[in-house]
Amino acid sequence: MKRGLLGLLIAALVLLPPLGKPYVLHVVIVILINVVYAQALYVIMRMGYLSFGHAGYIALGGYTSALLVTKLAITPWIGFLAGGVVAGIFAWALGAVTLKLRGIYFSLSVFAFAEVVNAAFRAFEVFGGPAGIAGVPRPALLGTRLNTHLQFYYVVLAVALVSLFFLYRLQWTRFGFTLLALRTRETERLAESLGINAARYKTLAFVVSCFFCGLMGAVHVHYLRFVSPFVFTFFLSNDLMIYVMVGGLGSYWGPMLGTVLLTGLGEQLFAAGYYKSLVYAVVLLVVILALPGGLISLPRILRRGGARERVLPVAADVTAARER
Amino acid sequence: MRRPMLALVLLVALAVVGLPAGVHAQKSFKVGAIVPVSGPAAAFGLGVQRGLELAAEDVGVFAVAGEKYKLEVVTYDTVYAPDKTVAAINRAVYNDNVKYGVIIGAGVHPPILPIIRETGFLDFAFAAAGRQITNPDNPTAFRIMASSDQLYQAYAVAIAEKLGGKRIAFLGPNDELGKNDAKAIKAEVEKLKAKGVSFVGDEYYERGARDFGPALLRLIAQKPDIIDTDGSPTGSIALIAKQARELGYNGYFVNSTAVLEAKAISDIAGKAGENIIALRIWASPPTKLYTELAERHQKKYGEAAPGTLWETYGAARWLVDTIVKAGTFDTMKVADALAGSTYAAHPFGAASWGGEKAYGIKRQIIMPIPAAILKNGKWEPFDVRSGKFE
Amino acid sequence: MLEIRSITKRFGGLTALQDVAFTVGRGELVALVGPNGAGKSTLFNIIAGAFPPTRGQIVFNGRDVTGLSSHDLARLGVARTFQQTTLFGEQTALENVLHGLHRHVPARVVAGLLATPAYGKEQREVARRALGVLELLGIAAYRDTVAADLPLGIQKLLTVAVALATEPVLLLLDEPAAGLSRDEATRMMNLVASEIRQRCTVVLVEHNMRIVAGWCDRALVLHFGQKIYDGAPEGLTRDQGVVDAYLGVAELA
Amino acid sequence: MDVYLHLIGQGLAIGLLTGILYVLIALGLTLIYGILHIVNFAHGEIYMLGAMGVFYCYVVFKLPFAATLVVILLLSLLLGLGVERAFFRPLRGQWLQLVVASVGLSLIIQSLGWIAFGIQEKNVPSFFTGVVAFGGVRLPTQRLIAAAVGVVLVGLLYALVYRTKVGLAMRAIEEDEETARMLGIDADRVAALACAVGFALAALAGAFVAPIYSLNPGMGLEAILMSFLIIIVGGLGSITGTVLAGLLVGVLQSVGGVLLGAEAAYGLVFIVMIVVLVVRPAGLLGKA
Repeated sequence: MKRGLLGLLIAALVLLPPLGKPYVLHVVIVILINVVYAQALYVIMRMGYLSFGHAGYIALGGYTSALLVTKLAITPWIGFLAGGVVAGIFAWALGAVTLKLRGIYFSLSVFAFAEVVNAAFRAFEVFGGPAGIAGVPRPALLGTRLNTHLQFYYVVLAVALVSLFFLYRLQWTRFGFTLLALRTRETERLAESLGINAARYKTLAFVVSCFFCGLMGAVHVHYLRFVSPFVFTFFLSNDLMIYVMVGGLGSYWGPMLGTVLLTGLGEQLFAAGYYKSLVYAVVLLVVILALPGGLISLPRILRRGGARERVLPVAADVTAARER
Repeated sequence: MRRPMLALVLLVALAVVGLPAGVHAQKSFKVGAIVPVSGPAAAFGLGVQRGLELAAEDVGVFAVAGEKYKLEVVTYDTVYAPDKTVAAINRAVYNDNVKYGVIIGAGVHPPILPIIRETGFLDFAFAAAGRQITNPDNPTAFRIMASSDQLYQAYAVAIAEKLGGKRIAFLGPNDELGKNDAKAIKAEVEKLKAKGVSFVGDEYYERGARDFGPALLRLIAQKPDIIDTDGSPTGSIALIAKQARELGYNGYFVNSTAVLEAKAISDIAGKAGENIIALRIWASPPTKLYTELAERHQKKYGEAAPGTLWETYGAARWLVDTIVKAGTFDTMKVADALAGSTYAAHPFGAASWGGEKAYGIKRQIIMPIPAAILKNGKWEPFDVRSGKFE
Repeated sequence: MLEIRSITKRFGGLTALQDVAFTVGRGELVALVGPNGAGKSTLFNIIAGAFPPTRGQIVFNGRDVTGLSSHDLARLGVARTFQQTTLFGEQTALENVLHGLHRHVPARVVAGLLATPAYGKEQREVARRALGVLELLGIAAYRDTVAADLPLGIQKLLTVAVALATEPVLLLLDEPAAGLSRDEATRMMNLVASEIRQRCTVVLVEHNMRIVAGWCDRALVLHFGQKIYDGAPEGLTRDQGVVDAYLGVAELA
Repeated sequence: MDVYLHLIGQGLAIGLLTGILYVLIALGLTLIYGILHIVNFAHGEIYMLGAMGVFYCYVVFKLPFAATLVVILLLSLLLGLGVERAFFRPLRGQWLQLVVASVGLSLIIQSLGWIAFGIQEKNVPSFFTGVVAFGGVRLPTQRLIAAAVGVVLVGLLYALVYRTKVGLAMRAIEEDEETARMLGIDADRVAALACAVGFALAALAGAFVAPIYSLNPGMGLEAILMSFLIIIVGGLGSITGTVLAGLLVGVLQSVGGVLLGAEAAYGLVFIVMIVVLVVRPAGLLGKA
């Protein structure tokens, strides 16, 4: 059943857009970008790690591409990849140092890193200083520059589908499955005794997570055709965390659900900023207190009549012997 | 079982509340207020929103090419963030077919200028920064407030003659506004080198910061007699004055971007507020309309009018007059008609457009520049006569 | 197979172990015995690589592994269980064992990402191997139950299953029978002495004499960090040193 | 040369005064982390509520200064008890949910603040005007008084934690909550008290900052950023660590500001933090 639904969704995303108005395309583009950010953040949140500084890596990816394209006239297609790679490298560097820390220490150090990155972009003129970098061109394909909403929508869709497929499949690899063994200090010690090098796995997970943030950050900057230290801020990291928590940590589809719902809801509340954050916060607290598994756990709870099931992605392929 | 159901019901209720309100009976001419109405810069945004609302009341019903219209204000909160401004202009132009609007913030303009060019959106920019917005590539972008270049020309003359100031220092936020204003001031002060006026130092602080002690210490060590605080938010200027006096500085303060209420400054700084010169304050109301609007705002919204009210009101009334005369909503035609016209009933006084020499296109509003100096808690006229600004 | 050369361990002023030395041959079933606080767990954790000794060496299959991290030791074939029955509480029994198989499952990142048919077949094979380990421990029926919901007895068996899944050469069991009923303990020890013993050498920590005498071929008694007896369990009751150290504390079951 | 000496002296003095205020804010955060094991994101907002409380009590309702402080103290203690009971207790033990819930709480208080307090910047006239000058260093009296009270509050906290039975219970829970419960310590009651005291510290810090700075509902963000910095450098859960780190950051920012300029000083403080994180991940006096 789930395969069919997924196929339908992808077909709709590919075929329907030409009919949509530019504003609808804009909203779908923003949702697709946020979904990839949320799914990338989910990779480490699923591992029990909370990051308040993912906007820093998104900014790194965005600035890398913006600088490469505007200063060295490199084609944006390379800029996208470079954005992901640079974010990954910084993730590896910070990960090696901070992933030994657990819990709030890790979250705060990533948060501090993001603040330093933003302060650096603001301070040095080579990064465009507080004004940022304007005139970041859209990529060109077969000679035409993809300036209209529809054209660039397909770029965002392509990158999003590839990223989401990769992140989905990652769960069913041994690597994705092993990350589940590192959720707490005790299970980490047990994993170590089974030959799993916890530090290396956690760092790799952090690199994967930041690679996709950087990649999508670059695409985002080329969509805005602009980047400045005020675009990817602490508030973006907050929103992403809220999308993942409201959607639910229990399954791959949780963060996606949370992002689509809340971004859609957010679009309605365009008149005043603080109404949007008020609604986000109320929804977040209601879900955390009344629905710990997040919205994604709702169908299971309604069907089962309240059994609070520990919903964790089961390595279906790896346990094919189990029919369910 | 009960708790999840409760959660589900609450979520559905919230989603419904969010849906946009009903539809207006009469045909409406929508004007967007793409401004921050939350966050630190909210005061500026609300001034624009209310300026448009008061203008809509006064304009009432007007006819264009035989159809009756009322002016409807649609607010899009940008929270002064670039990506939110892009979302707002996308929604305004493509979803709500809003073709006209006031947009605050030089910092948020770069990402939306391409969209403004592509769609011909008529942008009344509330942003001091000069060339980036008003230039030949953006035929439908007008600046409805005095630009920083305009203000410094006026203010540079004031330093040399009236205040006899010789050593100018700058203290402002480390964002794009502060850095641009500092560059503009340095350029103007260079021109006065012959008169022995020199620029002695510039310091920056985190926007929204509260403690200016360290930065002021460095500046005061240079013995300045004028400290320019351009780009600083309203709340900070009084604090700067207070903390500077505490550190022994007793020269002048000059600000050409913020709008300051005398009472607000004396609340924070008390006597330390003396000798603040503001280039956006009218010591004595320039026109009867100016006072009327201030009183109507106090009655309607229960608080003093933010500084962006009058310029927005004036620009909105001028726009509607032009559209009625031109008999069309086509932004390119209206832009040309507007640029060529003058408007006597602007709250600041007679207004016209200029700026061909400075920016290569007539899109800079030319109107009397207010200036006042704070003397024992009251604004007194500070006569700043400057050369023409082409 | 395993040589312990005069291991000493001091925590600040306290000397937990003082010049303990012994060797364990391939296929032996050795019990580390001693009253609480005698240093059994400290010695056990040093062998398992949890923390390094203050002085002394550990040689495993002729190689000096002193101070090696636990995941490197695991790669050399040393597996262990924990005293507090540590398990992956949020995952099912089968998944816990799958983590145990980690070393023997090729990473196959590319195949995994592309979900190739070969990858699917290989994963099913891995699942069958995991199921086999559960069957060996007789707890296959619980394969889909989440570990945290299992009764203590089954959890204990599961911890052994997870350790066994790494196909170790040396299996270190930390009080495998602790907290179990008499029958469950008997069932556990029968398994250890039969199937498990054929697969690998076993060193277990135990302070219950009945278990040591019943199943182990050799007992090694620690008292205040020093080795006071190393020989057949039967000799325990006759050795004066052990009797003084022990009988003064616990009754001989 | 003496110009710089004077500047550094002045910078040092202001740095210490600001440092004490930073300590006050961060202490509440450390206390709550130590006992409840969460970093309360809504801490900055409580600081803001304290400042707004002074504006409404002292300026709008014309309450005398002492009465204002008492009102703020009581309200913040009540708020602390309420929040602990409604949000933190149901989520006890679920670390991830607790932290994200506190982020939600922070957003709610902030947005309600914007709606209730409006957008105009609020100002509170100084309770004590004038400047105290000695040895070429000029210090505003208002800040001196605020710093003095800050020192008293820190002293009271030390007394509470290290001299009273409740303090002993707090330290027991911080070491090992399970054992503490087994020894008959009512962990829930102590946690509620710790949360209340934490909130009170933040609110009082806000109250003392009110006359020095201008107020708006968003001022909590800077306070929480600075407090995070301080508890990372000082070491989570360590009161002495927080006090030292708070003073260090205050002085560093002020003297750094004087010598290198405000922007560089801000960067300097962050670099020091990254260095501390690398060298001693648990912070100066923290326990990892």
